[in-house]
Parts: sequence; structure tokens; C-alpha cells
Amino acid sequence: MTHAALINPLRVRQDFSLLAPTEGGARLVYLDSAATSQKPNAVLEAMDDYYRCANANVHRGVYRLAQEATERFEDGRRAVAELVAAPLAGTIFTKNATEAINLVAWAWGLRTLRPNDVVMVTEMEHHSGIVPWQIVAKMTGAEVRFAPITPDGELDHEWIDHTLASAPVRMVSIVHVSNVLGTVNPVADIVARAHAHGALVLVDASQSVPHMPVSFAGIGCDFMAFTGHKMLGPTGIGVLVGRPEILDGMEPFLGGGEMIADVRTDGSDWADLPNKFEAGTPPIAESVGLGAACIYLSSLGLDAVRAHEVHLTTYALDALSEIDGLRIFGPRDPARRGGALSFHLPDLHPHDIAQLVDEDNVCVRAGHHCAKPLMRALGVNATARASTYIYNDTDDIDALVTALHRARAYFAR
Amino acid sequence: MTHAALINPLRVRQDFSLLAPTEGGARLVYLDSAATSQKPNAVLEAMDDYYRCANANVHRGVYRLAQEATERFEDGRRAVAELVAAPLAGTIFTKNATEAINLVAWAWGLRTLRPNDVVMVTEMEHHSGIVPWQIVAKMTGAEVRFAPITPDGELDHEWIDHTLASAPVRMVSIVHVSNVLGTVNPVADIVARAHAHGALVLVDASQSVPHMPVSFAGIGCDFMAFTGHKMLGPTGIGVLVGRPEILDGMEPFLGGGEMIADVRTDGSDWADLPNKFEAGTPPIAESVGLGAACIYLSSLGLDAVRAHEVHLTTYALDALSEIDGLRIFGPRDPARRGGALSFHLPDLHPHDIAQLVDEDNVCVRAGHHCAKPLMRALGVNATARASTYIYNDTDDIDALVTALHRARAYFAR
Amino acid sequence: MPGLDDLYQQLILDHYRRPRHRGTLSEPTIEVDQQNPLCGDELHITVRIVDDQITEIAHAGEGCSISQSSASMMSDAVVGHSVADALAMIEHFRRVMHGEIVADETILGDAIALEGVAKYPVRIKCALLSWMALKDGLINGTPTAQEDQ
Amino acid sequence: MPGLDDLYQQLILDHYRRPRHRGTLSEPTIEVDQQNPLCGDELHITVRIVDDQITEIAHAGEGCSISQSSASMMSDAVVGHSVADALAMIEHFRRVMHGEIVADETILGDAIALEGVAKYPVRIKCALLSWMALKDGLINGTPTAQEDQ
Ligand SMILES: Cc1ncc(COP(=O)(O)O)c(C=O)c1O
Ligand SMILES: Cc1ncc(COP(=O)(O)O)c(C=O)c1O
Repeated sequence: MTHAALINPLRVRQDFSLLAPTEGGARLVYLDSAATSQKPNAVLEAMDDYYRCANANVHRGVYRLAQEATERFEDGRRAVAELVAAPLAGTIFTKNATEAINLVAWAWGLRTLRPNDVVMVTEMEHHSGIVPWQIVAKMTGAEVRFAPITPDGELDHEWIDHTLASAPVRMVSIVHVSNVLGTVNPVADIVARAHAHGALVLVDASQSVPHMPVSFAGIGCDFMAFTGHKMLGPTGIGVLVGRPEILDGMEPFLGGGEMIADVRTDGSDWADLPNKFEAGTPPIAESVGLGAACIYLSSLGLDAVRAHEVHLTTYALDALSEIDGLRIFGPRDPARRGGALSFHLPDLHPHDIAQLVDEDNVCVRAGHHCAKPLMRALGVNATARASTYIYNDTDDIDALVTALHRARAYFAR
Repeated sequence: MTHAALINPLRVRQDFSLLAPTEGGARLVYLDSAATSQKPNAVLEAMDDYYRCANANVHRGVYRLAQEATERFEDGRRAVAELVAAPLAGTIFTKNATEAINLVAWAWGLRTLRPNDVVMVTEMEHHSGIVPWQIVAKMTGAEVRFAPITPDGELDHEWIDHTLASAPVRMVSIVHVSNVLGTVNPVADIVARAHAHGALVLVDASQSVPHMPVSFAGIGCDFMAFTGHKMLGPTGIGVLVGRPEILDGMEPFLGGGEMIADVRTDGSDWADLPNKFEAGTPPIAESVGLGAACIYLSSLGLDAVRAHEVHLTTYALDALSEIDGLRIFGPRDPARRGGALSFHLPDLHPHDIAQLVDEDNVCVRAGHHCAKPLMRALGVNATARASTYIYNDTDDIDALVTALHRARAYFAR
Repeated sequence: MPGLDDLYQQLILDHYRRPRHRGTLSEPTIEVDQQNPLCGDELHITVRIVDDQITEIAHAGEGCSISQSSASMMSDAVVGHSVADALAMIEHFRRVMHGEIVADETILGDAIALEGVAKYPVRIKCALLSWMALKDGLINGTPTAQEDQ
Repeated sequence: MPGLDDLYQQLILDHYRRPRHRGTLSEPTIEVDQQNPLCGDELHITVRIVDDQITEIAHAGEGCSISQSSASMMSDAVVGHSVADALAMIEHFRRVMHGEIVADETILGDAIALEGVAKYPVRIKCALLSWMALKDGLINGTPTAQEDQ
């Protein structure tokens, strides 16, 4: 699907209650979508309608209400699988992207990794792509190695190839788009190189699936993780996509209802995919909401969403560069980066920036963004980060720039 | 708090859209609250309001919107902790009760259990109280032993005491109220006996917290698990309560954002409780909804909720016993049981019962209710189960009885 | 209950009340146990095959009206047929249940009465249980844990 | 920005721009590293204690205006006091930050200017960072991973 239409943020904002102007005419300049996105009415209404018209537990109910609930729940799964070209049987609901990565670390890693096996992560991973592997490495004797970044915020591909060729790398766990630098990593390419050396690849697509066309099949990876709340969906739901052949051969992770075929006092048998990895009552209303979010995104067109992001990023890179002394982290070419823009002002700490621009209704994040190894690699403790989405426009960037100037002036008083 | 007021189901139903009469005057007779409860408007509105007025990611945001989100999220935690007299630091959000039990099995069990250690569960556990222990036992060489039930559906307490005295029992994982038999187990008493032998106790309170006053402190157990969607709250959230001293000494389970104090390439430090066990973006809107559910339950009064359950169960036991050949499982004394009523009709399979009574708008569940070891102990494959809650009244029981008679007549045609 | 007459056709109730081929064959060529993960119902199927022909078949175990009548009708349908024919019947029935094709009475016999089950997603597993058990038996001689749906 | 004048008082900006007791003591009696888990800011505090009196204190590391000015004010407040007095000051300041009591200028000195931080929950950690570091140092001589809030 290609969409001639560009994103019209003014039109899009009408779907988001939180972004409507107040009576005084002020409106929220929300520049923190890399942390979590706002939710369109269609998503909230789908969940509300589910609870008010179809709420029941899924899968086992014979009565019609339970069938209706099951259908809406599974429709959500279908919408997610379609959005990212994933096999339905390999589309597993988790509580967030973090659980999705942990699922692979515990269910695959803990039972597979041997002493001295290497798990390759990168310096630009989110903590959720690091800590699960550290925990499991400690239990198995495997080793976690960090692919370094170059000064311009790209991965050091030579290091990666050298390590793949020289170390027993079993898993490469890598972020698609960095939540701090914005860097878009060439994941399909890395997958091919890793597979050539017999390593599996997990792609953390938390920051890409909401913002650009992403195809599990196209990337060719073995696992892919992303999270509902960053892609217009609700909290409480994440997704692990896995290649069914691999998932079939894995032991389960969480045990309990829904994931079994039989439970006996002397042992149990597992259900088919995807249920084998979905223990307990799943996030039912959340699947309904996430399904509505996928449909909303598809109707905008992910190509258009990405074009809008590039447009805004281009504008923002220019506008921010005008500010005296402001340092931007990550690649300079908007075509090679996502919408997360981290920056530093020499005289204003990120915390103070976030506090001061909030006074002008501008929401930006300050801190380590769950990426402390990256902070160390960049030689900073924290950054301020502005991140855009479909409801932002150049006015929002202008508002940020104005607010930054005002913040500086205020501190110089 | 004691409440003189009894539950008025007619009044309560006005808070539940799904239970309102249709234009034709028919209404849903929902008798499947043991699977999942319906949700009052107050819960749905709290979540909707959160998304429309306060949505942001929690914990790290400096701007006011993020602070508001954090406050509403933590208010939910406070409401839950208050409801069950739990320490705030030991009140951990999971995705459901199943994850809560798995958390203990993986974070405590996998790192603690040794070959031949015994984990005691019961024949009346839900699969979620069995399979996590089987998985972890397999990995550690520990053994899972099942406390048998007596013919009247109570636990065999002699067996329990004998096993506690004679085997190296490290953990007793036990259901408070059975989702099939309705049996209310004397958990405080079992805790005292287990502690005397040095075993820890996890209480699965999924079917008790929604229905009666439950005090973590009063029971004295080490861990308690329950689930949001059965207690008027949303899907996508569950709760593990743990004694902070024990949680503090445990390794974490899921790794990622929020649960760390520091992440370095050579290892990581963990955050304080409860965050240490809450990796990734938590169920924010779900905490808001669950908090509203706790407040709704408290305003009804859990004593009144329980009294209503006993009242309905008394009525239902009588009414169902009138049906020729109908066999009821579990204790006969309504004071010793919860609201889940499992039964058998000699000439009608549970699946057919559920299908046929649905034609009269009566929702009951049919199957093994995620309790296959219990089914085997009862000598059946499946049962039909009717379960009541605050919005049910004796009319609903009458509707069930009428529908069962009609079902029989229909099959005899 | 007019809404359910499509599901619970007289023919189904008749097979449920008076199941054909009920029991267990001694010394069967093939023996399969299959469980319905939805409700725990267990089915035991025994088959005797001579020269690639199903000469005898029997089903035992408990189940709902749909699974029991389906086992009875399935047994009626396949007995006397070759293994290849039986597999074709099973595939036809599977596709009918999943709403992919219209049922052909010349292929299914009485089992055509189960066509209405396709409208009740949860019950499809019940109707398919015996057919999938037989398929597994014919192909593997052993059961699998789950029907392939 | 009138809304923020309470938070960013002139005195705070002054301590931020011209921090007192900035640096690192050589051969300190106590040395503590503390991290703000919120933003990763790191603080290094060195103290010299003679006869149970804090004779010298210094703070180094990066941080926001609140954590930096707080470290400066804290150092001003405790220097020359006994360990017991310093611990009492720290407890007073902690309770002020948590909104439990009203600040007493005779106890806190310039640090009274931080009272407004109590209204900004996320920033309380910033204000408390140096005080909790000192407390850990005085009690344990070693840092802990988290401030006790
Ligand atoms: C006794 C009991 N324990 C645990 C569970 C599991 O709850 P959940 O599916 O929400 O994890 C249930 C609900 O099915 C239950 O009844
Ligand atoms: C790149 C990346 N990976 C993983 C995550 C974790 O997502 P969640 O907190 O929803 O599990 C995030 C979000 O913070 C992220 O930006």
C-alpha cells in the first residue's frame, strides 16, 4: 500500500483528546512519544466498547459473549501480524517489549547458552535489550559483548563482523531504531551477516514499528519485539514475533492456564503456538486496543508516517542547530534516523531544561533514557530528548526552540 | 470497616453497561465471574480519563503530565495494597496472577530449590499454581507433590501435616478459594503449620480477593497472587504481594527498564522494591483501573460482598439440588465455600449445557477450568460451572434452573 | 430453541443417543488416543486395516453430543473405504468445518448434519476431534497432542 | 516564569553558579559516591572528621541546578557541626522534602530555599541526593545504591 496523502497533523490531532487546545487556546506540545505515544479516540473507543459489549474470558467459553470476546481478541492479533508481516502462529502477546525480550532470554537463552557462548548486544541498546541477557548470561556462563558505536552514533560494523567471525556468537540482540540517537540500524543486513555465522537475531523494534513500515519477513530476523503503548496502543501489551520453527522447538517460559494441552501430576504438555507462550488470561482489551491502533496506523499509511517523521526531523535538526552551543547526538542525515532527538545545552542540565520548557507546555524527556551504557559511551550522564509523532508539526518544534531560549534567559536572570 | 448495608444487585447492575436490559427487556444472566468479572463504569471511566487527560510514561518524566501519570499509577498501587493489607513496597504489578506465581517460581525457586527439595501444591490448584512449579522443578531437580482432596472436596490436612513433617518441603503453593469446588482453604492455619517446618507459603488469592475480606498481613503468608480482571478491574494486570524482607533477598526476574539502579557493560544493580520486579513500562492505565475497582469494592464493603455470595450460594445449592440427578462438586456448607458452583447432569455434557443455556442468555462455563489434576481426582473430564458476583441475584439462579430444565427437554425431543 | 436447531439436528442427537461403532477393537491395526484441550474429553479410536482397507473401526471415551455423534458418523463414513479415501474424507470434513467449502453428502454421509457446527467456533474442535484422531492414526499410527486447525 | 520562581529561587541559582565547597578533599575521613537513578547524575562527596566534628567537606560531580545547589547548601550547613548534629539536619531536610514538616531556617541555613522542591516530586530525589550520600557516609562510611525515600 502506498499512500499519496501526507500526514496532516492538524487533522490527526482531532483524534487525540489530550492534544486539543484548552479554552484559553493553549495546547500541549507533546514531544515525548519515544517514551509513550498518545492514544487516538478510535483506540480508546474500541477498548471501551469491548468492555461494555463483549467482555468475557477468551478461548474456552462456549456461550456467545465469550465467542465474541475471543473473536475481538484474535482480531487484534491478526491486525498486529498483518502490520509487520508476521506469521500469526508466531505473534505472541506479552505485557511489553521488555517481557518479549526476556521471554527469548529465559525460554531460549537459559536452556541453550553454554559457558563462553557470546550474546552480542550494542552500546545503543535500551536496558531492556541488555539486562535480560546479563541475567541469563550470569546463570549460564555465557558472555555479553557490546558492539561499540562510532563518534557519529552509528554501529561499528567492522567490530560486529570481526566478532561474528572470531567468537562463538549465538545471539545478536539489536535495536532497530535507537531511542536516544535515533540511529536506524541496517537490521536486514546484520541479520544476513549473523545468520552466515550461525547466530540468531532478535530485533528490538520498539521505536521502529510505530514510525515506519517494518516487515518481520523482510528483515529476516528470528525474533522481533515491540510494545503497544508507543504505537498508539494501550499500556499492558507488547509483542514478540518469532519464527514458528524456532518457537516450536523451544521450551515454554511462563507456565499456567492457556499454554497447556494437558496437565498431569507427573508433568504437562504444551499447547500449540502462539498459546504455548501466553500463560494466563491474556491482555484481552489491550489486544482490541492495539488492533485498533494498527488499523489507525495503516489507514494513515506507514510510508506517510515515516515521511512526516523525516520532514519534522529535518526541520528540527535545522532549528535546534541555530541554538548557541546546542549539541545534538546521533546521525545528522534525517533519512538515516528516527524521530528521537537527544541534545545538550552547555549551561542547562537536562532536568532543568525539561522543567523549564514544561512551563511553556512543552513536554520533553530528560535523563539516561534507559540507556546508561550509551550515556557512558557518549560521555554524558543524561540528555534532553524531544521526540515527534504523527500529531506533531513544525509549530511544535518552534515552540520547543522558543521555550529553550526562554529557559536560558530565565536561568541567566 | 463494617457495612450494615447489604448488596443490592439491582442497584449494582446500574453500574454495569453489559448487564443492562435490552430494549426487548431481556438481560444477560452472567454466571461466569470466576472466569472474569464484568467492569463497573467507574473503572472504565477512570481508565478513559487517564488516557484522555493524563497519559504519559511514568517514573522518570519531569514535566507535569508525567507527574500526573505517575501519581495516578501509584495511587492504583496504594489502593490495591490497602485493600489486602499489604506493604506498599511488596505490592508488585504483574500482567496477571499467572505471571505473579511464575515470578516466585523463577526468581525464588530456580535460584533456591535443590535436588529433592519438595514444592507442595494441591490437587485443587489452578494450572497457574502447578505448571510454573513443574517447569522449575524440572530445571532444579526438585519435586512437586500434590496434596490430595477428600471426597467432599476439602484438602487432606493429615497428608499435608505428614508431608510437612517428613519431607524437605521448601514451598507450599496453595489456592485460597478453589475456582472449581468453591472450597475456602484455611490458609492462615496452613501458613502457621508450614512456617513451623521452615517452608514458605504462596497463597493464590485469585478467587478470594474479589469476594471476601482478605488480609495479607492476617494470613501471614510470604507471597500472595491475584488478578485484576476477576475483581472488577481490567485485563493486563495482576498482583504479587511479597514480604519485603524476602523480596529484598531475591534475585530479580525480568530484566530491563525501571528495575535497575545502574546498568554497566560489566553488570547491573537493581532498583529498590517494588520496581526491582517491575521491568519495562508497567500497566499504567490498568493500575488506574484496578485502583478504581478496589475503591468500588471497598465502598460496597467486602463483608457485604461476601455475605451476598453466601446468600446466593445457599439459594443456588438448594435450587440446583432440586434438579433430578444433578451432582454438585465441593463442600455443601455455603459458609465454607466461595461462589463457584460446579455440577454435572448425567445425560447432558457440560459443553451442551453451556451451549443450550446460552440460548436463554445464561452464561456458564464448561470444561476443565484449568484444573485437570482436580478433574482426574473427581473422576470427570469436565464440569459445568456457574459462578456469581455482586451483580447477580436469585432471579439469575432461577433463570439458570429454568434453562437447565429447558435444555434437558430439548435434548429429549 | 430454534436458534440451536441447526446445531443440534435430530440426526446428531440420534447418533449421540445410539452411537454406531462404539467400543474398542481387540488387536487393532491402529490405536489412537486424542484429547480435546478445551474440555479434557478423551477419545479412544481403534481401527483394523486389511489390504489398505478400513475393515473395522470403533470409538470409545466420553464427550459432548457433538464429539460423540461426530465419532459415530465418522466411523460410519470411513468403514469399508481405503486409507486414501478416508484421508480425503477427513480433509473434506475439515474444510467444511472451517467454512472453506460446502459439505458434500455423497462424501460425508450422515456427517453432513454436522455442517451447522461451523457457525460455532468453539465447537468445531469437538466435531473435528475424532476425524483428526483418525488422520493421525492413519498417517503416524500415533496420536498428536493437538488437532491441526 | 512565575510558576517556577518558587522552585528556582535566586539563592538556588546563586549556589548553582557559584557552588561552595566544590572539589575533592585529599585524604578524607569519609568518601561517598552516589548516583541519581533518575538521570544518572553522579556525586562524589569527601568529608574530613576530627574529634567527631565535620571540619571539612567537598562535593564533586555533575548534576542539575537542584542537586548541585543542594550539595553546596548542604556543605555550608553541616561544616563545623558534629556528626550527630549533621545527621539531625539531614533528617530535618528529608522530612521537609517529603512535606512532613515546615523547614526551619536556623537548622538549614540557605538550604531553606529548597523548600519549594517538595512540590515537584521528581525533583525531590535531586535535592536529597547529596544529603543522603552524606548520611550513608556518616553511618556506613560507604555508599548505597539508592536514596531511602
Ligand atoms: C484460582 C486461580 N488461580 C489463578 C488464576 C489465573 O488467573 P490469570 O489467568 O488472570 O493469570 C485463576 C483464573 O483463571 C484462578 O481461578
Ligand atoms: C528501544 C526500546 N526498547 C525497549 C523499550 C521497552 O519498552 P517497554 O517499556 O514497553 O517494555 C523501549 C521503551 O522504552 C525502547 O525505546
